[in-house]
Amino acid sequence: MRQEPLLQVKGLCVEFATRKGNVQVLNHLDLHLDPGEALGIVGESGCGKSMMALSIMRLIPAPPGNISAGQILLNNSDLLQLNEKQMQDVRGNEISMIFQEPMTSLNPVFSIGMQVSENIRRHQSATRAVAREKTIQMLKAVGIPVPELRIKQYPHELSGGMRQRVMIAMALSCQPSVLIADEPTTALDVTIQAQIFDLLKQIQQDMNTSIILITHDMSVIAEFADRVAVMYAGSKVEEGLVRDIIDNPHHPYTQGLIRCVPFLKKDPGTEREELNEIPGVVPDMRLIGSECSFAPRCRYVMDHCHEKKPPEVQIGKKHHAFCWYLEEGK
Amino acid sequence: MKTILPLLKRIAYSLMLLLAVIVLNFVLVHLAPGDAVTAMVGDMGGATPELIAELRVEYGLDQNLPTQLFKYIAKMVRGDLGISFTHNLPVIDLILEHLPATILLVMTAFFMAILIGTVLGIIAAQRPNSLFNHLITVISLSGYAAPVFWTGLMLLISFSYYFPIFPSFGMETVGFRGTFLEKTFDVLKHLVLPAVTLASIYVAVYSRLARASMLDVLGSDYIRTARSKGLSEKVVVYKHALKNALLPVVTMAGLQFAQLIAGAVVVETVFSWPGIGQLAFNSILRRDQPLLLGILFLSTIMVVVTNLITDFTYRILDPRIK
Amino acid sequence: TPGFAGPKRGGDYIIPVVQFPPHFNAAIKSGSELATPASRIFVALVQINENWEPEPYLAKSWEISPDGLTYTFHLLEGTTFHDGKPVTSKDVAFSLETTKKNHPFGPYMFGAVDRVETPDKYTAVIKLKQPHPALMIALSMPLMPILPEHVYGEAQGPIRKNPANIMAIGSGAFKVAEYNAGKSYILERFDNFLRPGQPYFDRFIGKKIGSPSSALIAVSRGEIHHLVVGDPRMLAKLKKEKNLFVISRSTSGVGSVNYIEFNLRKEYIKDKRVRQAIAYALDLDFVIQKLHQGMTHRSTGPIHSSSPFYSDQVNQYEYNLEKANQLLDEAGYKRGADGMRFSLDLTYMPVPVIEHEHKMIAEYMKPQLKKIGINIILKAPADFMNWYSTLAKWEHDMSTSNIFMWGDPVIGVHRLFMSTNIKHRVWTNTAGYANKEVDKLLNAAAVERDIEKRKALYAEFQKIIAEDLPLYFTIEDVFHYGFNKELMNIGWEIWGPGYESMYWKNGQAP
Amino acid sequence: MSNTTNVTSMEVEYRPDRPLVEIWRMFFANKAAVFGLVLWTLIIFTAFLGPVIYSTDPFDLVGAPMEPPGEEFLLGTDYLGRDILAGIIHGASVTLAIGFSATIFTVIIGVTIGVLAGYYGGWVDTVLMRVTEFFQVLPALLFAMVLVSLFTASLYLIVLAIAVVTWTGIARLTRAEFMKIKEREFVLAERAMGARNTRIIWKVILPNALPPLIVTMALGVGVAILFEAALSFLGLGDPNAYSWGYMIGSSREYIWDSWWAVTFPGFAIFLTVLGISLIGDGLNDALNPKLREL
Amino acid sequence: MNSQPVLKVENLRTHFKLSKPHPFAEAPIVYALDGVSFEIKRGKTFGLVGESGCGKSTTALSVLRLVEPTSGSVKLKGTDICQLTRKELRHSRRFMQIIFQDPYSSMNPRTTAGEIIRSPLKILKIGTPQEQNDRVEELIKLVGLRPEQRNLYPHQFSGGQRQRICVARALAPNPDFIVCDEPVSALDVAIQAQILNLLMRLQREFSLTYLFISHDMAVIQHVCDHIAVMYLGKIVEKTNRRSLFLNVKHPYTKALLSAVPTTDIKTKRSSAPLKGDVPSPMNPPSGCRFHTRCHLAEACCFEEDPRLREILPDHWVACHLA
Ligand SMILES: Nc1ncnc2c1ncn2[C@@H]1O[C@H](COP(=O)(O)OP(=O)(O)OP(=O)(O)O)[C@@H](O)[C@H]1O
Ligand SMILES: Nc1ncnc2c1ncn2[C@@H]1O[C@H](COP(=O)(O)OP(=O)(O)OP(=O)(O)O)[C@@H](O)[C@H]1O
Ligand SMILES: [Mg+2]
Ligand SMILES: [Mg+2]
Repeated sequence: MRQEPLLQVKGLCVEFATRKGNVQVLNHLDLHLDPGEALGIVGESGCGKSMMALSIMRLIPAPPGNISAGQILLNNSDLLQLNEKQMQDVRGNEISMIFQEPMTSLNPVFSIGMQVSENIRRHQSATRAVAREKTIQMLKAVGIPVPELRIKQYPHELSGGMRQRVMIAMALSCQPSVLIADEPTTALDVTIQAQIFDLLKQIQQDMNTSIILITHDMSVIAEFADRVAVMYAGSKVEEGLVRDIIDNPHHPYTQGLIRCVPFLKKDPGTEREELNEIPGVVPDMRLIGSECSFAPRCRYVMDHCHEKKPPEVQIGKKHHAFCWYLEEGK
Repeated sequence: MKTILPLLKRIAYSLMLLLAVIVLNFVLVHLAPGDAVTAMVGDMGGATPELIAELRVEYGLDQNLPTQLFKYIAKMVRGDLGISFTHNLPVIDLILEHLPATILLVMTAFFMAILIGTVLGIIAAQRPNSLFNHLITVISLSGYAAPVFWTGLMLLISFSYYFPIFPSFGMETVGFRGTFLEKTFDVLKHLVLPAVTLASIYVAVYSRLARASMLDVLGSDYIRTARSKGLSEKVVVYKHALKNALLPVVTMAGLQFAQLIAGAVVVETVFSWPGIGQLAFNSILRRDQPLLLGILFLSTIMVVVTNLITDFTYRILDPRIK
Repeated sequence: TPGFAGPKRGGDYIIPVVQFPPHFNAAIKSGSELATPASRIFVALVQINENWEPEPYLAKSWEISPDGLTYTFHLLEGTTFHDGKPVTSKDVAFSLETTKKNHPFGPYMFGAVDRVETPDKYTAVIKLKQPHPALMIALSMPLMPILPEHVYGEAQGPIRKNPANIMAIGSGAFKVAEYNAGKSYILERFDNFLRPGQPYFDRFIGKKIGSPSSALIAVSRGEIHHLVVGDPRMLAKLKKEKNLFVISRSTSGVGSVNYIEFNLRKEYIKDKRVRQAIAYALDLDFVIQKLHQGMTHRSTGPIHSSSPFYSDQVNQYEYNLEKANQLLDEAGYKRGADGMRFSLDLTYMPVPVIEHEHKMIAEYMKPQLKKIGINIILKAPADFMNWYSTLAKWEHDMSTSNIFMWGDPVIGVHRLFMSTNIKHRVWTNTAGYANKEVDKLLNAAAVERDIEKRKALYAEFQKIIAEDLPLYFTIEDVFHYGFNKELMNIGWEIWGPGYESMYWKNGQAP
Repeated sequence: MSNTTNVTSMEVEYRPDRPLVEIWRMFFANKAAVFGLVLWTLIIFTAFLGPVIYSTDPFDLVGAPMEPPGEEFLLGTDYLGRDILAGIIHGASVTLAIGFSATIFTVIIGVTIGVLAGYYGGWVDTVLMRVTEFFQVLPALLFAMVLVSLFTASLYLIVLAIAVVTWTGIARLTRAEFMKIKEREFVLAERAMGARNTRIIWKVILPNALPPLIVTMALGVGVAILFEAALSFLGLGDPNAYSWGYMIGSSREYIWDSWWAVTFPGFAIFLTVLGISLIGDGLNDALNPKLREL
Repeated sequence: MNSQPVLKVENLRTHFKLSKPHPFAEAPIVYALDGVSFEIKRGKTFGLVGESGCGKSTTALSVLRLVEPTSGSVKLKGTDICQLTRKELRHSRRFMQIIFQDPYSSMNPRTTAGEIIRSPLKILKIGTPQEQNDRVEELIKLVGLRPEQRNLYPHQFSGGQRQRICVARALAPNPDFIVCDEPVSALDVAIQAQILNLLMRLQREFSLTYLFISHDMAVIQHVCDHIAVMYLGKIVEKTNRRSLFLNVKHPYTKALLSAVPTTDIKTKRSSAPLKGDVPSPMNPPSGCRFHTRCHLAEACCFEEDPRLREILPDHWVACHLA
């Protein structure tokens, strides 16, 4: 019954060369994405979420960045083996990406129509007129009113929400099988955020696109994703179905992450309470070796947490975590 | 209406600026010791007091300064810039006659500098820490660091004297008879050394600027977006990045143009290029007030007009400005 | 000049123009930049040969009355202006009147002229109020061009505004074809020139050149056909050029002499001993031999050495630092702790083309006078006006300057020394020199017709000046003409080469 | 690019950052900039110690005119017989003095105007920017020539003329920096703490605006030197000041006979300006926090 | 309990005049803050929540007179801030402080943490240098940093640590009242909890009064005693925490609440509650400003601006239909 995953990331390592030494920003990362699925990735800022996304696109700035090991299999063919020309055919066509900052992600000096249709013309060798038709159609699909007029406008004439819609239209214009959304709504208001997620959901259904959603907001994940992977300092610490993770987090970090978020309550009561906190800060990636990177902040820390990489612990059918404490407690 | 009004505002403002420039120059030139008639008669090898008095009246120099200024502006509004003392010709004719040569020189140098500078800058930006980048830095800075007349003299000695490839002076071979094509070629041959000399100063400016702004643009989010669309590196750099990176270059170019005209004075002197620069230099040396004022006025106009053009170009390049 | 097979017609002749002439009307403006083209466009009554003798030009012959007050000129018949109208004695009279009125030297040249009579079309009679030995020189080109009255007359409006100043109409060997202000002018051969056969060139072209160095390259490449270097430094270069031959002459007619002017009103300088000390401290031999590489001449006084009135029987101030120091000590100016006695300003005439005669000498004086304890502060006049106004206001301590004799001392020299001519104008007696004896000598020389007596008067005058030293005369310049080798038959007048008789060996420019 | 504010730092690292050391390290890594620095060390050494070691007065006529470079005169003599080497050595201090004093003037005018316009904004800005634009449309060299030629050239006048025509760049830059930094929240924070305008201008904003200003000032020295040279070349220099520009200007007509008299001072100017430009360039990169992160 | 409010804001308006597009145009006005009133009692936290651009920061700055309010009054412990002279204002600054959203850009990058914390003491001339020094040490410990960290520069800290420094700085002069303008929205969730806890702890310890601004309903709900919801420069609903979430009245507040994603899978939203974007404050809609996005809007909403009415005890709403 189990399908072949659409996209598989195996043992991905990404390094950055800096003047202060090499930084391993991704450390043997494994992920997979099934067709039609929405995979959520959460983690604190700087844990390597964007790097993971950019590695899939092979857009890591090189130098200083460098994918040092691993495989990225799209329909079982390794993207890392493609040459640049072949990779260009994949980008924007089979895998698309939308970025965090709608304000700066569109080129300010070209009309949005041009920027959307450029993608179509690049990958579908469409004529100008056909591409224009398709562009209008796409903009309509993402809920931009009167797209015939809008295509002549420039990014600065649109609001943030509109721009993000344009980005989505652009990303989806070639019906990609995978859409990576890297914090698509962090810069937007909640009401706009809600609109964007509605749009993404609807599109996912209509086009059967698989989505990787990157965010640092647990509640967004809870609402949107089917499955979630929690990342910490370049590694995956826990992975499972959304409900499993939220209702039953196992890894100490996941637990902390979920507890420290103030969730909106129906009745807040009159007294205010303290939030749970995870003490300390995210470690400097340069200093991470083979130990558990969460060890310095972990309340269940044990001696060998500082020595060896934590093992994978299977918790449920699709739920596993990497932790010595869990391993011991089994 | 919306687009015309700001333009009108700019033009009205430019006119005021021009007026201010005229007044300043006029006052300055007239406050300096000595007056034009003494220069004129000195040039004649001396003259009788009667002749001097007569000339004073003739050129209106016997009136007080405000009256002279007022009359000058009144005449100027009618397009009359007065009569050159030394050439005895209407200033406007003199200027118009020398203008094409300067425009040819300055424009050639201007576009040469922008083109070479931008290309060098872009190449350097794509390999920010390479040896090549350092090489470009040093080469372009060399052009900037060498005094322009020195560059000119060195080129002159090298390519006109020891290896006589290019003519040494002037804009054309006088009395040269030939087809239009041959004449054009003749002018081009004369143009090479002065234009290269003048351009050499500004290549550095543009290449540094283009490099910096290209580096900036290449690191921006929308370039990553363009790449994520699967566009080839060529399209990314020369379509998406270039247009943005050009904005500061255009601004700078507009600002630099004023200096380019002035820089032409030196180059024109070295190469005997028959342009405004030489005319200006001579008018300074011989205190030809009407001519000097006319030239200052003209170069201000040119600067103001280039600023307007820059503005306009900017509007074309950058849709954010409306 | 070599060459047997008679003159060939054809070809262009291109000269370099350093200062571009604003027009060609020599009757209302002096200056060498104008003299060359104007002498091609206009003729004069006479020409002065190299021996200072008048020769026929428009006038085929003349008589002078014994009292020296009446000059009768007989004109060549059938001469026409460029527009085809005949040249008549009316035009001669008109030209003299115009020149007298408008030329900067008008009063000196023709102040003595009472009237011009025109008994017939081809006879012009000049009546003088008093004897005027310099008249013949004043009647030559470029001092008095023969202008057509129908073009330049009152009827055509004020002469200074006459468009024909530029598109000039004369009766000279060439007529104006093109005038591109500040750039070039082209003169074309006038086929009806009064000397049959002449001129030989098709065109005579003047081309503006900014700097002497570019001119040098241009002449070596044949882009221009001769080069006059005032600057002896360039001579060696000029001589090296294979396609040139060099003729060095002082233009005796112009008679340019250089001097250092002392402002006699100023402290220190009003002391004759200081002036003499300065003269002794300057090694003019060094200047001439080393700085000017022997290409200028020593000047000993206001009258140019080529003039018949020149005398070298004067104190010549041989280089002698000891004597200079001694004079200063005598004058009571002791050296201070830094070895300096006092400071003086020195300005110089800002003339780019002959910098070596002014700027260079000023620069030379600075270290040289340091040796006798005078600190020189150079005041570089940025433009001519600055220099002019400094001198005209008598604000200078010292300045370099030069003056043209213009053929006769009466025209060019007297103005510097007459106590009646102390004016706020340059090239008057700005030094403030007043010496009754000198006044008397000069007044007598102006009207003396006996050449020997006149010589004696001027000899005495030169001696006094060298002793008093209101101006210290330093050098005379020599001009070096580099001509293209293929040029034939170069004629000379006191004003410079005569281009009318020149021609190309092969009938065209190489 | 990832948000730089989020770059993590480890708690164990307590080494206080020494910005100057960091800048120096960046600067030193830039070979071209180091070359510029070496050049300038030499030039400054020449300017200060040169006249002591080689005391020949550059005005003195010490040899035959136009002696080519050789044993007696290392760099030859000029048309008067003045020692070119002495000129280069003594000219260094004059040239540098002109460069620096003009720059100081420029900075005083430019920074004052830029600060006032950028900080106070509103009508102050409008008025000052109009004035700036006014000076900007004047063709600099031409206007400097006019200024110098109208009144007799002296060092002061030349320095002043250079300042008058070059201050606009600094003013605009200062203004832009001030406007940019003024909007940063730490300035608002200072105001919230009750800081006076003077403190905010001089102690808060200016230090943050310094890096680009320093670079521009460095380049300004080069610009001033080039300006003086150009004026001298056109015969508008001060003949009592033996600057390199004066050397070229006075010898340029003799270039065909004594190339050395023009070439060496020209080369000295070239090296000086190149040196300071390279230094400025290096500083620009070293002071740029974006590049320092790498 | 002291019933005297620490801060009382009445009918505060702040309008920004933009520059004229051309001389004959009227200067466009941004109605950033258009008649806002509220009061905060000692030791309480007053929350302001709303979408971007609704005027939250403008309120914060106007209350501290860091921008000049157009009209209205701000009484801090009884004295009207808006009436003070500059000198008096400077003096009263020690009683009110502010913490900004972006901790990095709110610190002068050229000064060390110690200097930054000390600067208000220095500016306000509080204590001797030795006392200041001790105070800095104390504050550093108070906000959970280590004493040796005082010599580090801002860029050497993590985001959370930077915000701690800002908190310490705000506390330095012992203020009664602190404005927190989105103090946690630039921080990670894990760090956000740390800072919120710190702020609450300090409030208890020193009985501080907060004006707490955020766009995050959950955060607001968590830390505030009283909450006002702003829309386009106006308060649309204002009440205590419990009442707001239990008896939400204004359609905008309702929409805002339902837009917030929750982890509660059963109450998953069906679709986005609001269509369209926030209108521009340059020409706010007539009548009720929310009517353009309100699905309940009736005729009167288009014409009449609803006043803030007390519908329930201590529950104020500006809506015709509530
Ligand atoms: N050019 C670079 N040089 C060195 N390190 C880098 C570079 N770019 C990113 N990094 C490091 O890589 C790590 C991962 O960065 P990434 O952008 O993937 O984080 P993120 O999880 O997306 O964070 P955020 O939520 O802030 O977007 C960070 O620690 C960052 O410091
Ligand atoms: N100095 C100013 N000049 C002109 N308009 C301004 C100025 N400051 C703010 N505004 C405008 O006033 C309105 C309210 O701005 P404000 O910063 O108060 O919003 P905010 O609620 O804090 O938004 P955010 O959540 O984005 O911080 C906005 O439309 C803004 O553009
Ligand atoms: Mg990211
Ligand atoms: Mg805000």
